[in-house]
Amino acid sequence: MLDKNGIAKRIAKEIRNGYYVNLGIGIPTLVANYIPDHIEVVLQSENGLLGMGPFPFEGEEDADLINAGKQTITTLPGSSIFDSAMSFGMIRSQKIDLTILGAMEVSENGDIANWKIPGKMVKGMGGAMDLVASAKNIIVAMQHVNKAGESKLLPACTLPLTGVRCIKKIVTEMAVLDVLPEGGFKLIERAPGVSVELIHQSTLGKLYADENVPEMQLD
Amino acid sequence: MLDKNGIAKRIAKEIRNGYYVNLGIGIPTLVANYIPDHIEVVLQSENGLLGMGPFPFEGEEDADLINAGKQTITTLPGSSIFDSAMSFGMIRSQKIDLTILGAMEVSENGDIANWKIPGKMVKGMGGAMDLVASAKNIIVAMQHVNKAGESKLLPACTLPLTGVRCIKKIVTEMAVLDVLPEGGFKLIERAPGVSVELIHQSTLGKLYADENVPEMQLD
Amino acid sequence: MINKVVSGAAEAIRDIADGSTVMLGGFGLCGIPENCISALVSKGVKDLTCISNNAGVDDFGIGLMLHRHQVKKMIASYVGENAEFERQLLSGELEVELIPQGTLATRCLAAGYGMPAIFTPAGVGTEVAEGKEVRNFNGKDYLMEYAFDADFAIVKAWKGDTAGNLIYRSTSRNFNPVMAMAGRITIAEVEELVPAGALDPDQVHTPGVYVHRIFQGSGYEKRIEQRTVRPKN
Amino acid sequence: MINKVVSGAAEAIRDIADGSTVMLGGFGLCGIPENCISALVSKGVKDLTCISNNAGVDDFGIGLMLHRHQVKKMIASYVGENAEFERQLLSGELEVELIPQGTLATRCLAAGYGMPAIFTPAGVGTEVAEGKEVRNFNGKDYLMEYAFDADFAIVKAWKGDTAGNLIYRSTSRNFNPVMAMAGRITIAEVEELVPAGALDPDQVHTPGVYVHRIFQGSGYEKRIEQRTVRPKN
Repeated sequence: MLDKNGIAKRIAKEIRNGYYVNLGIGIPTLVANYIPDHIEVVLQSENGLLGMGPFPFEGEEDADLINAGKQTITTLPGSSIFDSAMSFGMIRSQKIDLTILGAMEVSENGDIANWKIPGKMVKGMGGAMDLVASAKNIIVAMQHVNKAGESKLLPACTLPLTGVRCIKKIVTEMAVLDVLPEGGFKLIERAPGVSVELIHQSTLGKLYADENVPEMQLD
Repeated sequence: MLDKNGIAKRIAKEIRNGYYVNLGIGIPTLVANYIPDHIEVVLQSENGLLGMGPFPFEGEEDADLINAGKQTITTLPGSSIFDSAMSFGMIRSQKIDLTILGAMEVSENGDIANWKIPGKMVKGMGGAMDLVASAKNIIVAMQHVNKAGESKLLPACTLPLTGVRCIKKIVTEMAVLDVLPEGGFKLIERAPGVSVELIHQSTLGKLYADENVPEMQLD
Repeated sequence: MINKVVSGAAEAIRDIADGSTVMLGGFGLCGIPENCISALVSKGVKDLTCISNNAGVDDFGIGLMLHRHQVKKMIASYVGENAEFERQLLSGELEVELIPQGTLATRCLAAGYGMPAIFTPAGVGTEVAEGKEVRNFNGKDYLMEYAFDADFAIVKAWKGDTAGNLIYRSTSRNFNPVMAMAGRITIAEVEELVPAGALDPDQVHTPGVYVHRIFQGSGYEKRIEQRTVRPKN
Repeated sequence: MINKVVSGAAEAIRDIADGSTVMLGGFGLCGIPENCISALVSKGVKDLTCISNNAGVDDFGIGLMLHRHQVKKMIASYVGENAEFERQLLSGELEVELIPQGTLATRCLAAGYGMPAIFTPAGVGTEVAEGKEVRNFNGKDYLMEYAFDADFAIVKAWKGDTAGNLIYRSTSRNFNPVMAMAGRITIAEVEELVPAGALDPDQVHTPGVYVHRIFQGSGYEKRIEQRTVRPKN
């Protein structure tokens, strides 16, 4: 079973040299820590920055330089700044190669719910609806089951949707899964020590698994 | 009867303090020479400049700094440069207070034709269609009659249209005219020495004139 | 060049009346028009419809106006950091319309660029699409979203000149340039007001034609919402 | 930062093939990609559809490509200054689509911003409107115009860095930024190529994400079409 850093580590392996990547809040943010040095990527922050650098050194925080999570950050050589219209313009025109974000539920046809729980205070979708509707390549980082052990990979989402038929790859504490174009989750890799049986039990949506499902290689 | 400079001089009197103005090629360009010093205006050039200044001094031409007529120009303190999308964005959103352009024909319902003569080489509409379709306030600078003495203020345009129902004011060598909302030309002023009768004869579209039509004051 | 300078925030917002629709630039607390917000609080204007990406925090930004019950409706993409906001929302005192962040930005752009509506895939198949026209282009569905129509836009820039030209600094740019283009009346507060001619025309982010009033603000707090740092070695 | 540098114009245009659709930045002869045009002439690629505001003059700019009969179709707003162009047009060798300048710019913007179509009032009631959808918003008619889909965009900037970030100089900016956003492959030639980090992120006009290949051009003629001056007093 992976912890959050393990999920981030596994997702980092999906990142190819030369990618422009948008990282959501939470586990996706951790992915940046595991991108190998020889892989050149540019991180986009949808509040208007390409080339997001690490957190500033203590005392060097700049209130005018934050990421979409409102954290103080830095730029890198070659960074550029732009307004919110251009930022979502480049998202919509698919100039961003990969979007990584969290989810509360994903359905077997690729629908995602991650912004609203009825009865609870709704904070808003921020840029998530734009990102999932536009990105050519989305990886969802999420927990396979909730605290009660119930599957979050479902035949259909029960929560209000963020986007429809947009998710193609999911990484959880148990597995890497593809969402098949014709519907259904395809088990690609198991987390170290996690059995296919457990993944079957933890997946309420249709799950397809080959006879031999390899274990993730995390290094 | 006014010459080109006279038409430009009369149009200049329509310009109010604080106006942003787009001047077309030809007579409209001359208007800039007659704006009084106490009137502060900003000239827009639709290739991407607000605050167009005079021609450069000899030897100081800059190939990167031209107006929409491809003439070398200068900037002024407070100028700004932008791309063509923003330039026409501000035109469409009516941030430009006044557009002055030439015409081959104007109809009594405010249609304008100024870009194409069938059978002759068509050079293109440039920005004229955008300007006439968007501007809240357009003044047309044109000849009242062609070389054969035929009216260019018509019941309906005979040439391919540049825009429909968009012209509200016309200044010719003979007169200042408004286009009435319900259709028809309303004679506002006569050029010095030009009779209402001559204007009537020179106007094929419906012309309304009060009993006493004042002469233009050009100074 | 036309002079857009006013004496300060109070004069700049003088005609913002009860019931006005007001856009406010900024992302989180970054790049928000602090001086004008203070002036709106002092003026006590009520029943505002505010269009802004966020709603501030309890004691800063638009939160200050919420605290005084000056906001009737909030149009935003994310309103998370504000307990008073939550209370007013749950009690029904405050109306909230949540829209995708890119849709928010592009509806501003549409207003500034004279485009009555735009198409975006954001929200297709979700509750955001309810009542909206869906249109398919090249096999993909898009929602038609309308340009905003705001009485006022209030933006914050780093530098501005007397002609209204604006330059933003770093990610405090965010929504400010698109909102500056979108207001019927646009008010800009700047950290440094310079004479026309002091800014390089090539570096101007918002041309002065979009700005109706400008003043040099003072006392900027520029509060940081999430102070994240790394140790110095 | 991702390195976008190629050796020169020949490498930059290596895969522009017969029949490609190519956008070229510039207004008149101002801000045109001189080096890439020369390389396209040398390469002899044919049957191009060119999208550019103008078509150059007889012996410069796109005129050079027209002279070699490399252009099958020209999409432009104004093509006035070119006798060979006129000859080819009248003889039927060249297809021409004239569209309003603002529509041209905004169809580029639409491509760069992922908007499949936009609405503009330009051309309503004229022959430009023929076959197009007319839609009324708030009492005013607009045409629906589609985003361009160009295989390549070739732009000229003043400075660029190895990450593809571009800064334009004065009115040579014109169509370059919107076309840079609109190509499937965008090629930028710059007068000065600098290392990533040498440009101020706040002053970048075109972020590098839009640029796929960049090189430092040479021998810029920057011809002036209408040399207008005033005497030095």
